[in-house]
Amino acid sequence: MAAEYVKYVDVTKCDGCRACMVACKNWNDLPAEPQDFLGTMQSHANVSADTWNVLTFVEHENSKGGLDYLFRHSSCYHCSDAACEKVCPENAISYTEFGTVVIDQDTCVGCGYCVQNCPFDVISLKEYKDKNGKEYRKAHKCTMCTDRLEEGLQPACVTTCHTGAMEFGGKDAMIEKAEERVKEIKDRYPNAMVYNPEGVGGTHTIYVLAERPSVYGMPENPKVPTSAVLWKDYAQPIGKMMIGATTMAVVGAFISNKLFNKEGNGTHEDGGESDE
Amino acid sequence: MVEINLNRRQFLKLSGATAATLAVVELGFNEKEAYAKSKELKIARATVTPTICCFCGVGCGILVHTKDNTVVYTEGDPDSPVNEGTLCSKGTTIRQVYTSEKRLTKPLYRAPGSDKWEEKDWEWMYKTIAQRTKETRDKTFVEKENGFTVNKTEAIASLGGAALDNEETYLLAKMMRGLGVVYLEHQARI
Amino acid sequence: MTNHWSDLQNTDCALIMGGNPAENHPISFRWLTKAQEKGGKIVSVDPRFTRTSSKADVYAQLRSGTDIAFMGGMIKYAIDNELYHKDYVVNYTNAPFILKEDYKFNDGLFSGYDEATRKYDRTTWAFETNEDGTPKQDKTLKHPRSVFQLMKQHYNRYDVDTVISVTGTPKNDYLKVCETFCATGQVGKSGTIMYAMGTTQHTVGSQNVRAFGMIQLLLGNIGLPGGGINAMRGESNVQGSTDFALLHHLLPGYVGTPTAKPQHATLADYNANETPAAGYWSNKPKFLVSMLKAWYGDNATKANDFAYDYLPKGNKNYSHINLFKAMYEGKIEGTFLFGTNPVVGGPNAGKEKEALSNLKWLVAVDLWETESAAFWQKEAGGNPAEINTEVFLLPAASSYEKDGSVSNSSRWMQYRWKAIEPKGDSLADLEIIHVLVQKLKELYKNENTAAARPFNALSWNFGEGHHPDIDLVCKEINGYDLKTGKLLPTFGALMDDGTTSSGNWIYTGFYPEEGKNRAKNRDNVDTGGGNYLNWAFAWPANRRILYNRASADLNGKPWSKEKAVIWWDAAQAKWVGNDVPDFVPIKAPSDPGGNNPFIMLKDGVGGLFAPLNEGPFPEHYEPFESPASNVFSSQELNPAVEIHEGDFNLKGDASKYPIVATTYRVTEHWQSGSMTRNQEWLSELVGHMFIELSEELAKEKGIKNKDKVIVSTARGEITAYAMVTKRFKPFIIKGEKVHHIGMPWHFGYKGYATGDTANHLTPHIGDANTTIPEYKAFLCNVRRAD
Amino acid sequence: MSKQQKPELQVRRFSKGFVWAHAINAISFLALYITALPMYTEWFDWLYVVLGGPEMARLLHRIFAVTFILPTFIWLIFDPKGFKLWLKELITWKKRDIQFFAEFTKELFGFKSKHVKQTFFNAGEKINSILQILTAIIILGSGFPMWFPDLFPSAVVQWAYLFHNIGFGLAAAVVVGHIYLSVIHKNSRPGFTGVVTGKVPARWAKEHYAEWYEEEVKKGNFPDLDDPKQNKKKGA
Repeated sequence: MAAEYVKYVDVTKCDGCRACMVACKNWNDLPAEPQDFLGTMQSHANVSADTWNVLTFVEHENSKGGLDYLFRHSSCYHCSDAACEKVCPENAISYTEFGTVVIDQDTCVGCGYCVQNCPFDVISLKEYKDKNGKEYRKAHKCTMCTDRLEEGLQPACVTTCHTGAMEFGGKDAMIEKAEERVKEIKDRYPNAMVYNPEGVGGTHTIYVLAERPSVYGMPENPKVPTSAVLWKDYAQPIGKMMIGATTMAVVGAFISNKLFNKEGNGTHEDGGESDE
Repeated sequence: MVEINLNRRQFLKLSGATAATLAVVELGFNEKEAYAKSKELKIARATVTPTICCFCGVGCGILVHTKDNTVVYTEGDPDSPVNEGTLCSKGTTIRQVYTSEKRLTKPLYRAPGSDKWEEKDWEWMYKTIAQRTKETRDKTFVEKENGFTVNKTEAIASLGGAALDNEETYLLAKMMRGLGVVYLEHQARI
Repeated sequence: MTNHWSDLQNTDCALIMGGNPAENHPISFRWLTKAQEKGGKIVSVDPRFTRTSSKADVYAQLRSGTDIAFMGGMIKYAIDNELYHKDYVVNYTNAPFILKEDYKFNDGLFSGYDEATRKYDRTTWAFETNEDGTPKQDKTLKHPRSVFQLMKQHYNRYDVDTVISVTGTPKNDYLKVCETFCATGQVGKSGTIMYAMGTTQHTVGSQNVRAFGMIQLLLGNIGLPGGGINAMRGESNVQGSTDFALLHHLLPGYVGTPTAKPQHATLADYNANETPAAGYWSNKPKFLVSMLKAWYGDNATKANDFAYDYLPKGNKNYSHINLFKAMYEGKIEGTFLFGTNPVVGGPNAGKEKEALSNLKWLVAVDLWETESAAFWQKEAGGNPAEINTEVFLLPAASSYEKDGSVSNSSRWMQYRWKAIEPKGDSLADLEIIHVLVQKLKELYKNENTAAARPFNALSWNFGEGHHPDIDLVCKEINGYDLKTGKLLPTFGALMDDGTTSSGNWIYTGFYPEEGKNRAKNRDNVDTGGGNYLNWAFAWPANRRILYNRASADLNGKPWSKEKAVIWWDAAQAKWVGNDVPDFVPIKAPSDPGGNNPFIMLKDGVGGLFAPLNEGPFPEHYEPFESPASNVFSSQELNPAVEIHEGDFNLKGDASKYPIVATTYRVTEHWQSGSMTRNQEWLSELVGHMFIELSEELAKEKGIKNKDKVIVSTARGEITAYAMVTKRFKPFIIKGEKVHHIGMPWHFGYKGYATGDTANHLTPHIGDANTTIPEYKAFLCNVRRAD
Repeated sequence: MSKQQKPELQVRRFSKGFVWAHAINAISFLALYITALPMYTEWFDWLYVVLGGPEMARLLHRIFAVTFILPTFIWLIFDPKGFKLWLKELITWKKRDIQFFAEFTKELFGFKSKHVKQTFFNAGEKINSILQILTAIIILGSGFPMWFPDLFPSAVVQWAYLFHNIGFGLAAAVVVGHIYLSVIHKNSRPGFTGVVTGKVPARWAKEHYAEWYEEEVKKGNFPDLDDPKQNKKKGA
């Protein structure tokens, strides 16, 4: 079992150059998705089926009265307890040996359950038309370049990141590095913190943030939706079992009817012929 | 229906269902293997050539991966001490300098007053440009002015190019000075 | 750059002013981040809070065009608080030199100014000299007419309150910047200045850079690792194209172009008038003659002054703005555009586009159909039927579709290998130029007219066919010993008697022997101090940190071991260390001139006092279009600037155009945008032309974020989106609120991401020395577009 | 081993409106069940192919989701009286209804059980209706946000998945019983023909729905089986 890897993102070292956005498109041959003007330097409001990572720009007046221009490499968090993996009806989403969460494009039927249940809203559907014009959909998100990992390479975005804002390494080493880094920057960024939310069992993309997650538009304490847990861990199994049970009951009734009902020959006191 | 073949899977195959059926049937049940098989590593079997970025003055090293006569990937050159394998957004996109459909691939000529380009071959272009240059130069060449030997023409200007290689800038300066051009400028000025 | 990119990791403080490296030279932040990790500070001084400012430890805003006020105040701060590196200043600069009596400065003007010609007569700025011609010196720096005292007196007028009333910088921010950067004056510390067009694109651009030079000399930062003055140049080979002199006033290797004036009548006149008595420039004749041998080969003989007469000579200013003025007035018939797009990148671009329609023919060589090549189309606003210019648009190969070398901003000449055949029918510029010359040679072959002779004499032997042999070009640049035919190992071997050739003397030595093109070196083992001497080749002579002699004291011992580069090894009797000495290797500190680190200059010391066209000391003057009158003197505009009248350069008045405007770049686009706006992955990152304005200005004008707005100046109007931001704040200039906006200048009507061209707004006026246009500070007005 | 069939006397149990409503309801439910099955369990993924791909399955599911809503209105419009009766009976619960269950379970497994007097809808049917209404509301209520996720906050959509699942689980379970009783279980099989043709054997009706049958006899709609001379008259 290969060691679990984590993408460490220290947003305080990021200078917003967006090489990560382009390296991702270059490696994965993703088409461009021109957007309307969003009023800031940010190009896309959120990741999408063709744009697997987006650099977000936030102008934030910090507690010391100064201005911070916060950048964040936002993409899939590759949760340890991934809601998308849990809700996928086709089991198309799976954990790889590296700890990354990938979607098998052949199995995915484009139902969108994952899209609705991802606590970070980082998985999206893409429309396609096959050769005879029939439309179909597939779910897409950052794959953490699992194909590169399998060849011993790092993800394309981490490889191209020049300030060292991003690193790819063993899970524990990266978590420790993050905690270390937060101590270093505590005086400049009093609210600095490590973002590795437990609500999703910890993630394989961990952040060193300069401010509270909400400042970056990130959920404060994301978790696998309770509804998804109830649905997939309880309702679904119980539902199947119940259908099984009633079927058994019905079959049981049929058999027992056959066995016990032979001599009783119907219950009509008035001897009416019971219909066959 | 003589005999219901309860093995659903068999049933589908025998009934000659559409090819898509077979796809379902043949589906590899091991997702990971299905995932990897669908994508041979892009840069496998590619030729790698080091170059220097064409954009700003930092001079980052870039590796160009080429395969089947196109550029499949470009990334930072890990050997270069300038950027140690990392790049910015422009350097990372340098692949599209080749793959972009907007690239000019044919010499184009616009006749006076015309509102469109016409394709011309290189030989015609070279010949015509040389003629125009000679014509203008001969007409406006000044050998002496106020008693000084000047050997210049002020009717031809040459602008550019800060993105040309050193060898190209050397030949361009030599050519233009050789022609007596004094209006010799480029982006370093602006 | 005096230093280089990876050397930035050695700095204790980087003053980033007039530049935005995080966006326009992003990889510099790989090294600045490493410097920060080692405790280094980053100071960002910019009208706007940029991505660089976001990473900086200290940020201060300043109004565009007030850099000299800002730096003048810092010079005063360094002197008053005695933060300058005393020994360095006394021994390695001309601080102790003594000015003659008649040097004066009064109300913004130095002595010797002629209002009519707007030029200075520099004779009154001369030093007092001893009998042997060497300048008199007062090492105690007390003499009232010593450079030090005159400088102190000059900048005494730049007290903090006066400065911030001009720059609009909040006082505590200003003091924080001065305190943080001047701390690098201590021995053992080094500070670097990183600047770009924000410093140079002003009517006082050259003096802006001079101010950086002065502060760095005062703080003893020149020649140290993590020190120096580092101009971040914008294009992959603008350093090379400048070295190879695609500029009207230079020949390759920064040898001044001979002009049609008496002092340049003959080669002897030129050498006599242009060769300084001392300093390495005293070898200029060797450089010029060797170049003439490279250009004219055997046709350059001692008898014909090595074909000196064939060099074109003029007596006008042929720079970009004047070139387009001549074109605008129909004096130019034909123009070549090699990978350049003035209709977007040039100042007052609307006028420049009009000028193009006066041409008889235009040759454009580019990878894309640029706005300049297609200036005649309807989209460009013209009527094709009325434009009679013949246009030849030649498809060029991209950077990795050909071999060749480029010199980056830190003078590293790095080789590029061809990765793939040129796309379609495109060709490398090398080949296009080569074949054009071949065709012209054919046309002139049998002629012997005045026009034909100089061109026929030009030697052009880079192989017969269409494809020139680039190796021959490289060798011609490096130069040969013509007696033996062998390549020259160093420019030290150049001669002025025609026995050596060199296309560009500063590169001589990059190809010392057959098969050893050092631009191709790829040994990336650090040879010490992060200088990587075996990676590529850095002109001159592979020196990575210029003036590195100044990193050692009078005895040749480094001022501090942390900031050592080279030192005198008495045993070996030569300079040793982590870099090729920027000094005569065997000249001991005790030898005469052994303590003169600035080997190019006559006196061998740094110029605190250094005459330029508008004076020996940088003095604040307001930009061409300024919102406020000059506080420091009654001189409003730089007195030595050439002003163009008429509709070629209309001037806006503060009453009609009250808002200060500047232009800049973004990471995702490059220069005129034709390279990046024709790529989809970059066009989607920044897809729209926008202006950035403060929340206060937006409120006053009723503009909401993302509204379409119209920006107008005396020269034109453009439409753009409004990006209302906290990163621009209004300035308080002399007690008055002045608004400031900024915009990227990449956009044009071609490519995937299109938008209006910001340079329709910028003025046709340039710096007094280089005529670089004043893009960075002009006046405009803004209104909602609906 | 049916005895020699005598033309059994039929009486009309269900109105045309109800028959149509029930038919559409059954077909829609079945179609919804089939088109959702592959999503419910991978074991049925092969159904995707039969249905013409996941998109076609989804499209069909949505079409039948709409037809699934119609039965209530069809019944209401074409047989308002029956509809009103149904609602009334659903809320009338007497002791005998509880007794019914005791007897019903015994009868279901073939043990001796005796009839409990029941109105038009016996307690089992009433429970079945209530459950079907409940599960329909849950399924439709959660199905709508699932179909148009953009119109709802994500939390609503997320919980909708759960309820859709629960609703479906319950409905499916109930339907299994319902189909068994109507198609397979011996004694209740006439109910099936009744729901299809609207008519049931008078005798069977009298036995199973004594109170309803007597009412109809009082109204003169049904023949009084106890009166020998009348057993030939055909039910209205």
